[in-house]
Amino acid sequence: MNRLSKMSAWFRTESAAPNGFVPAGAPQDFGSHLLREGEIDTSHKVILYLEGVNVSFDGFKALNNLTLYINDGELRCIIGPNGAGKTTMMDVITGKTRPDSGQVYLGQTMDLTQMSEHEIASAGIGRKFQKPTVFPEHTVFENLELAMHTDKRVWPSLIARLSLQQRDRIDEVLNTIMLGEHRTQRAARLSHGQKQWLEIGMLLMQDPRILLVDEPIAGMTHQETERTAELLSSLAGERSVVVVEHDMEFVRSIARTVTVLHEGSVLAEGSMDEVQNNPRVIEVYLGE
Amino acid sequence: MTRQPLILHLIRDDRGGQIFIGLLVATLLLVSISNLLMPADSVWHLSTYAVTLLGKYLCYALLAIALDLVWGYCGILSLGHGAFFALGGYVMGMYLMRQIGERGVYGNANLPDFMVFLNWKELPWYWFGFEHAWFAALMIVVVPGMLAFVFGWLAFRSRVTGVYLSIITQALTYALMLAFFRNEMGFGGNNGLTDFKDIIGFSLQSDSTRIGLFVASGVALLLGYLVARYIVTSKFGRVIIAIRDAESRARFVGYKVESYKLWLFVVSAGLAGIAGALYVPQVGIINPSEFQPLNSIELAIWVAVGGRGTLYGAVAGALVVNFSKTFFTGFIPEAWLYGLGAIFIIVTLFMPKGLVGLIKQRVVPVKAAGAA
Amino acid sequence: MNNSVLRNVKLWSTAIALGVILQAAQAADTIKVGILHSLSGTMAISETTLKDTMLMLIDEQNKKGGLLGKKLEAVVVDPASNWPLFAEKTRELIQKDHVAAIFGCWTSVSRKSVLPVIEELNGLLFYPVQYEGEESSKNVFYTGAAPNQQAIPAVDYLMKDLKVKRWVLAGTDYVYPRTTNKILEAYLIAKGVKKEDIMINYTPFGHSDWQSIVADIKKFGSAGKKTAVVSTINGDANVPFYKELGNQGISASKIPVVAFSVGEEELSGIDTKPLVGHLAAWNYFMSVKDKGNSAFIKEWQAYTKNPKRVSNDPMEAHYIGFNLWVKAVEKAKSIETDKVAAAMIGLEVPNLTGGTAKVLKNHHITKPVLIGEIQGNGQFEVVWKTKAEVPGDAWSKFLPEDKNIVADWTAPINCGNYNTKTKKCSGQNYK
Amino acid sequence: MRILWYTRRHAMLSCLAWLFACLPSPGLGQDTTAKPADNAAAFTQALAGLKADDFDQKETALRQLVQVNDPRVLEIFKALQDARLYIATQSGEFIYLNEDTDPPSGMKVLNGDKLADIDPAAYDKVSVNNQLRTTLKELIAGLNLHSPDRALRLAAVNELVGDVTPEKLALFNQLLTQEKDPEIAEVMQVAIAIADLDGTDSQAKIQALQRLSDSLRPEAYNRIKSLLAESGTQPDSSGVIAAATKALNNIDSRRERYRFIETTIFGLSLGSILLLIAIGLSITFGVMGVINMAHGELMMLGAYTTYLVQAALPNAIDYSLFIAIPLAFLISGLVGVAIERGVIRFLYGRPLETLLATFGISLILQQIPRTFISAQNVTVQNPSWLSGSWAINPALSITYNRLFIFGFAIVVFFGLLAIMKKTSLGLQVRAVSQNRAMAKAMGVRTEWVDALTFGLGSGIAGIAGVALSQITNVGPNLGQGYIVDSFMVVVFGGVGNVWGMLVGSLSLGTVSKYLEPWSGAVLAKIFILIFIILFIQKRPRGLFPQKGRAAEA
Repeated sequence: MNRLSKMSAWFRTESAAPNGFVPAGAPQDFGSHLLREGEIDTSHKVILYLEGVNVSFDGFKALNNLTLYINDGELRCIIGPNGAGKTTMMDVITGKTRPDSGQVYLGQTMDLTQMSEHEIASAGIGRKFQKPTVFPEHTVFENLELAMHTDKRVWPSLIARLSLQQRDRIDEVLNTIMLGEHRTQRAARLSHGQKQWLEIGMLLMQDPRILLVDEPIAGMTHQETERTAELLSSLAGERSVVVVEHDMEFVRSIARTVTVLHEGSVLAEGSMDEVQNNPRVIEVYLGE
Repeated sequence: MTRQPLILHLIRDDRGGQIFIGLLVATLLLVSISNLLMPADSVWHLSTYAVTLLGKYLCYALLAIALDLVWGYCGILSLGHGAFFALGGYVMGMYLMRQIGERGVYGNANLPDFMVFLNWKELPWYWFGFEHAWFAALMIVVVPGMLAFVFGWLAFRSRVTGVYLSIITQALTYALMLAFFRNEMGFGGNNGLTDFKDIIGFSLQSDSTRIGLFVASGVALLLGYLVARYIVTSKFGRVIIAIRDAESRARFVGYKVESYKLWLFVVSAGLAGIAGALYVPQVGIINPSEFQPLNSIELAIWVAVGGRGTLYGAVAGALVVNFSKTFFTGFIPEAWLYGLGAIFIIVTLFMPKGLVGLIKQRVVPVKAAGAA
Repeated sequence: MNNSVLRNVKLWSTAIALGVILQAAQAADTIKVGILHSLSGTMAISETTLKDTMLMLIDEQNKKGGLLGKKLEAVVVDPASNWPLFAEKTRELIQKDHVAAIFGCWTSVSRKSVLPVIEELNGLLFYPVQYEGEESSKNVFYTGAAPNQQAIPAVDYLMKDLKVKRWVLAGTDYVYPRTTNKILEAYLIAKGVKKEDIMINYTPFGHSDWQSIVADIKKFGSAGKKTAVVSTINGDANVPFYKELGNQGISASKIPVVAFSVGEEELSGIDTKPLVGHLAAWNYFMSVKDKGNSAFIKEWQAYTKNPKRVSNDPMEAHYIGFNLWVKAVEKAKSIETDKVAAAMIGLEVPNLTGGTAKVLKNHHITKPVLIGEIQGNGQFEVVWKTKAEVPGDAWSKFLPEDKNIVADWTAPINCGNYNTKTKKCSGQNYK
Repeated sequence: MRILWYTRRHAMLSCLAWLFACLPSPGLGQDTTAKPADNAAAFTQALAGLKADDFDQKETALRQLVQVNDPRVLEIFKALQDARLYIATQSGEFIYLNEDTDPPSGMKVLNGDKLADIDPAAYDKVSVNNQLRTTLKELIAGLNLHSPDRALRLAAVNELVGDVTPEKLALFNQLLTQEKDPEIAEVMQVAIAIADLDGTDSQAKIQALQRLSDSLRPEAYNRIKSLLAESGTQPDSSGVIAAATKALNNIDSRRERYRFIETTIFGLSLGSILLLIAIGLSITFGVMGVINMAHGELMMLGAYTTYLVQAALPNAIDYSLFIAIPLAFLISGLVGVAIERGVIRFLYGRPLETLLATFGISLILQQIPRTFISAQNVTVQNPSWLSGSWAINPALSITYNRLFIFGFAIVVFFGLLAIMKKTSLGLQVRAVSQNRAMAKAMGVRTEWVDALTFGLGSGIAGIAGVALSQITNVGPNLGQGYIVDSFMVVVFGGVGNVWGMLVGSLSLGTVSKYLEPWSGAVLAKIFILIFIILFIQKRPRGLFPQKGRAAEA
C-alpha cells in the first residue's frame, strides 16, 4: 500500500507538465481558454466524448449510435455481454478502428477520429489489451523503457541514453508491478499474470491521462486481483480510468459509475446498484 | 556506464561480431599481401580471380546485412532488395560509363556507346552529373534511398505488412527489371552497362585496383556492420524489434511505427546500394537481370541460411551459400540446383535460426562447460 | 583523354598477359579447352547443346591423336545464364585452369561481359552465334553470322523473289534485333521502301501474349501490298508467336515470316504443321545434303544416343571454329594466344554445307547464306542460297556511324575499330 | 550502295513465264471443248515441267496444267501443297507418297496404280516454295469455283475476292446467277463490286461503293482507299469520290468498333489465363496462407503431363487433352500432397518461411525435367479442334484455343466454387481456415484437410499447366514466367476471395490490353504492376477484402 500511494503521488507531481517534450507552440485561443498545443482541454469536466458513433463490419453493427462521456478523473467500469461492442469501442477510442460516423473527442479540441494510434497514445490515452501484449523478445526492463513517456520520434530514439532519473522511474514501476527480480528476463518467459502486470506497468510508464483497461484481472490470483483493484482506484482522480471487465465482484469492488453496453449502444448507466436493478439489464443478462 | 570508444561499445557483447570483424580484417590483409607481394608462381600467391571472387562475396555480404536489418530486426521481408542493390550498381555503372569518354567503340566523348547506337543526339538529363565521382558517390545512396522512401512511405503508411509487403516488393523489382530492359529507358537495355575502363583514374584491369576495390568492399562491409550494429543496439533498435514482435502494441505505446519502418528501410536500401556500387566494378557489368525477383529471393535465403537477426549470421549465410554455389557449379553443374533447393528446405525446416543458431547450440554450451 | 592512364592500362595488361603466358607454358601434358555455356537458367535450353557439341568434337580430336602430341582436356563450367558469372568463369578458366582457348557464350550480353576479361588476360574466345556485329576483338573469333551474312540476303530474297513491299520488323528488345533492324531499315529505305511501309515492333524476352501484336501485323498486312515479317524474336517467345500466327490464320503464303533466331533446335519445341512455308535465314541447315554434314549428324546422333537429335547453325559454327583452332595451333606449333590468333587469319576449313570457311582479317569468317522454308517435320528445306560464301562484316556498311570504320588484325592497322578518316583506333584496350 | 554477291533471281524471267501462261488463256473459264487426246499429251507435257529445279519453271508448269481440263490436276495440286508429290529418282515417274502407312506406300499419278512398300530414299520430293504455294492456292481456288461442295466453293470465292480481273468478272457474274447459297453469293457480290470499281461507269461505281460500305473485307477497304488515292484532287463531278469517302468512313467506324470488341476479347482471354494460373494459388495462398513459390512448377508438371500423354499416344492428339487434364490434376495434386506432408505442415503460421521452403522445392522441381527429359523445350501439339479461329466476320475472329481457355477457366472457377460451397471437403476447408482449433475440436481431421486442400490447389495448378501448354512453351522454365503474375492477381483480388479473383484477373487482363496499343506490351505490364503496388496501398486487403474480426487474425 505504501508503495502504491507513493506511486500515485509520483504521478501527480510528474504530470504537472504533461507532454513536456512537445515543443511549446504559441498559445492558441480556444474560446476562453488558453491552451498549449497538445494539451487536453477539460474545461467542461468531460475528458472523453463519444457521440453517435457507428461501426459496422460486413453488415454487422458493432457499435450502434453509441454516446458516452467520461469525466476527467473518473473511474468508469463498462460491462456488457459478449459482442456488446466493448472492445470495438476501445478500438475506436485508440484509433485502431475508424467509426463509420459519429464523433470522438479527447477534451474539447482533439478529434480522435482524425488522429493515428501513436498520436492518440502520445496525446495521453493508454491501453491495456484483453490478451496481454508485451514485447516478448525484450527484457522486462526494456519493455518498460520502451513504454516510457519520452520523445518517441525516430531521431531521438537513435541517440537516446537513459538518464538516472529515468532509470529510477523504471525501477519504481518494476517494484510496483512486483517484477523487480525479473527485470532482465525475456518477457516471453513470464507467466500470464506477470505479463498482465507488465502490461499495466507499461501503461504506468506511459503516463497517460486516460487508461483504457480491457479485462485486467484475467489469469490473476485473488491476491493480485486485489492489488490491481487497489492500483486502479488509486490512479483515478488525477487520471481517468475506463475498465472493461466481466468479473462483477471486481467491478463492484472498484466501480463508482458503471455503464452497460448492449448491441453497440448504452443500455444503462449509473452506480452498480442502480444498474443491477435496472429491469432491462436484468432482461439482457438473464435472457442469455 | 563507463565511456568506451564507440566501436568497442558496439561489439562488446557481440561475440559473433568480434569473430567476424577479426576474420574480416585478417582476410583483407592476407589477401592483399598474398596477391600483391607474393610472386605469381608462389603457392602463397592468390590469383586475381580469387580476389575478385572474394570481393564479390563481400558485396553480397553487405547486401545480406542490409536485408537482415529490415527482415531480421523488423520483420519486413523485402523480396525486392535486389532492386536497391541493382540501382546502386547502375549508379556506379553510369559513373564508369562516363569515365570511358572517347575510348568507347564509337569514340564519342559525350555519349555512351549504346546511346550513339540508338541514334540519341544528346545525353538525357538523368545522366547529368554522373561524370563527377562525388555526385555518383552521393547518388549511390540517394537513388536507392529515394526509391525506398517513396515506396516505403506508401506501403508503411497504409499498413501493408507481412506477406503482402513481400509480394509487392517483388512486384517492384519485377517492374524495374522490365523497365530497365527497355532500350528507351537509356540504361543500355538488356546489355546494360559494361566495358568499363577505369575508376577515379585507376585502371579497372590492374591488380592493384582490384585489390583496392576488394579492400574497399571489405571496409564497406565492416562499416556497414558497425552502422547496423549501432542501429540495432540503440533504443531505435529495441523499438524496431518491438515493432517486429508486437506492432500494434508499439503503436499504442506511442511509437509512429511507419516512421521507424520507413527510416530503417531507407537506411537498408542505402546499404544495399553501396553493396551494388562496389559489386559492379568488380564483376564488370550491370544489367537488368540483377533486378530479377529470383535474385532477391535468393538473398533472403542467404540470410535465412546464416541466421536472422544477428547481422554476422547474414554475412555467414551469404558467404556459405555463394561459396557452395561456386563450388557446385564447377563440380557438378547439372545437379547443383538439387543441392541448392535441398539447402533451402533443410534450413527452413530444421534450422530456423540458421547456421549461427546451430553453432550457438553446439559450441556455446561446450564452452560454458569448459569455462566452469 | 588521360593518356598516362591509358599507357598505364597497356603496361599492366601486357605484364599480366606475359604472366599468363608464362603460366600457360608451364601447363601440364594436356591442352585444356574451356567450354563456357550455361547449363542452367534460361539459356540452358540453347547452350547445353553446344556444350555437348564441343565435348564431342574434343573427343573426336583425341581419338585422332590429340593436338601437338598432347591430349585435349575439356573444362566445363556453368555460368548459369548469369551475365556477371560469365566474366567470373572466364577469369577462372584462364587464370585457374589455364585453358588454351574458350568456346562459349550465346547471348550478346554474355559476350560483352566476357570481353573485358578475355582482353585483359589475353585469352581466346570462339563465339558461335549469329550476332549484331559492331565489334571486333583481338581475342575473339566470331564464327556465327554477322548481320550481312544473314539479314540482308534474306531481305533481298523477300524483295526479289517474293516481291515483298511492306515490312514488319519484329524483334525482342535487345541489342541484336535492334542492330539488325536498324541496318535493315537503313537498307530498305535505301532500296526505296517508304517509311510507312515499315512497321517496327519490340517485345520483351519471353513475351507470351501475342494476340494484339499478331492482330496488328494482320492489319498491317491487309493493306493490299505483299507483306513479310522479318523476325528477330528470340528463343522462348517464338513458340507462342508462331502458335498465335497459325491460329489467327496468317499462313506463309499470305504473310511469310523470315526468322533469324529460329533453327532446328527451336522448331523441335513447336508443332510445325501450321507453319509450313515460313522462312529462316541461316548459314547451315540440318537438311543440307552434304557428305560432311551427314557424317557430322550421324556422329552427333550417335554421341547423344538419340537418333532424332537435331543439329543446328551454332553447332556448325563450333564445328568450324574448333577445326580452325586445331589447324591454327598445328600451324603455329603453339597454344599461345598471340601466335594462334596470328595463324588463324587466312586459314580455311570445310564447312558442313559443301563450301569453305575462311578466317578474315576482322576475325569473322566467310559463310554461305541459306534460306529455308519450314517443313511439316520440323526441318528446313533450302529454297535459296548465295552463290558463294559471304565474308562477314564487323561493321555494317549501311550504318552512317560505321561508314569509316574497319577491323583489320594484321599489320599495320592491327585494330578492330579503326577509323580510316581520323586514322585512329578507338574502343580497344591495347594495340 | 554495295555490290550484292548473291543476286540471282531475275524478275524478267518470271514475268515472261507469267505472260506465257496467262496470255492465251480465257482465265478461269475452262475450255471444256478440248479433245481428250490433246489433253492427255498436254497433261503429261505440263506435268513433266514439275521436274524442273527452278521454281519459276514449276510455276509455268502449274499454269499449263490448269489449262488442261483433267480431273487429276486438282489432286496433283493438293498433293503439291501437302508435300506428297514425289518423283522416282530413276524413272522420273510421279507418285503420291503416303508416309503415314508403315512402310510408306504410294500411288502413281498418271494411272492411279497402287504401290505398297516404298523406299522413300528412291524418290525425290517435288519441292514447293511460298511463291508456288500462293499460286497453287489461287489455282486450286479457281478450280474449286465449280465444285459442288459448298465449303470448297466458299473457300475458293473467299480466296479470289480482290483478285477478280475483268476476264473473271464475266465468270463471276455467271456463277452468281447459279449460286443458291446466300453466303457464297454475298461474297461473290462483294468480289464483283470490287471489280466494278475498276470500270468506267460512275453510276455502277457508286452502286458498288454502296454495297461495299457494308463489307468488312480488307480487300474492299483497300480498293476503296486506292480508288480515293487514284482520284486524288480531281473534282468530284460524278459523286464517286463522295460515295467512296462515305463508304470508307462507314467501314472505318465499324472497323473501329470491332477493333474495340477485339481488344476486349483479347483482354478477357489474357484475363482468363491469369485467372487460371491464380485459381490454384488462391487456395494454397488464399485459404491456407502458404506462399507457394512452387506454384509455377506445379503448372509446369501439368504441361509436361500433356507432353507425355501426347508422346505416349501419338495417334490420339485430338483426345490428348481429355486424358491429360485429369492426369495432370492427379500428378500435380499428388506432388502437392507430398509437399504439404513433407514440408509445409511443419511451417504453418510462418508464412514467410513457407516461401523459402517452397522456393527450394521449386528449384528441385525445375531441375527434374532437365534431368529426366531434356533441358530443351518440348513439343506439345494443339488438337485439331483447338487450331484455327472462329471468324465472326472479316474484322473479328477469335482463336479456338483462346476460346477454349476462357471457357475452361470459367469452368474450373465455378467447379472450385462448387467444391468449396457444396461439398463436405469445402465446408471443412472453410472451417479449418477460419478457426483451426475449433474445427479440430469439432472432429474435423485438420491434417487430412490440409493435405487435401493443398493437393486441390496443386491439382488445379496442374490443369492450368495443361491449358498453358496449348499457348506457350513447355519447358523447365514455364512456371517462373507466371509466378509473379499469379501472386499479383490473388493479392489484387483479395486473398481468400474467389469472386475478387475473378473480377481482378479479368479486369487486369482487359486493362492491360487496352493499354497495350499506345504503350506497348512492356510498359503496359509495368503500369499494371505499379497500379497494383499503389492499389494495395489504398486497399491493403485487395479488391474485396474480408472484414471484421476474422480479417485481423
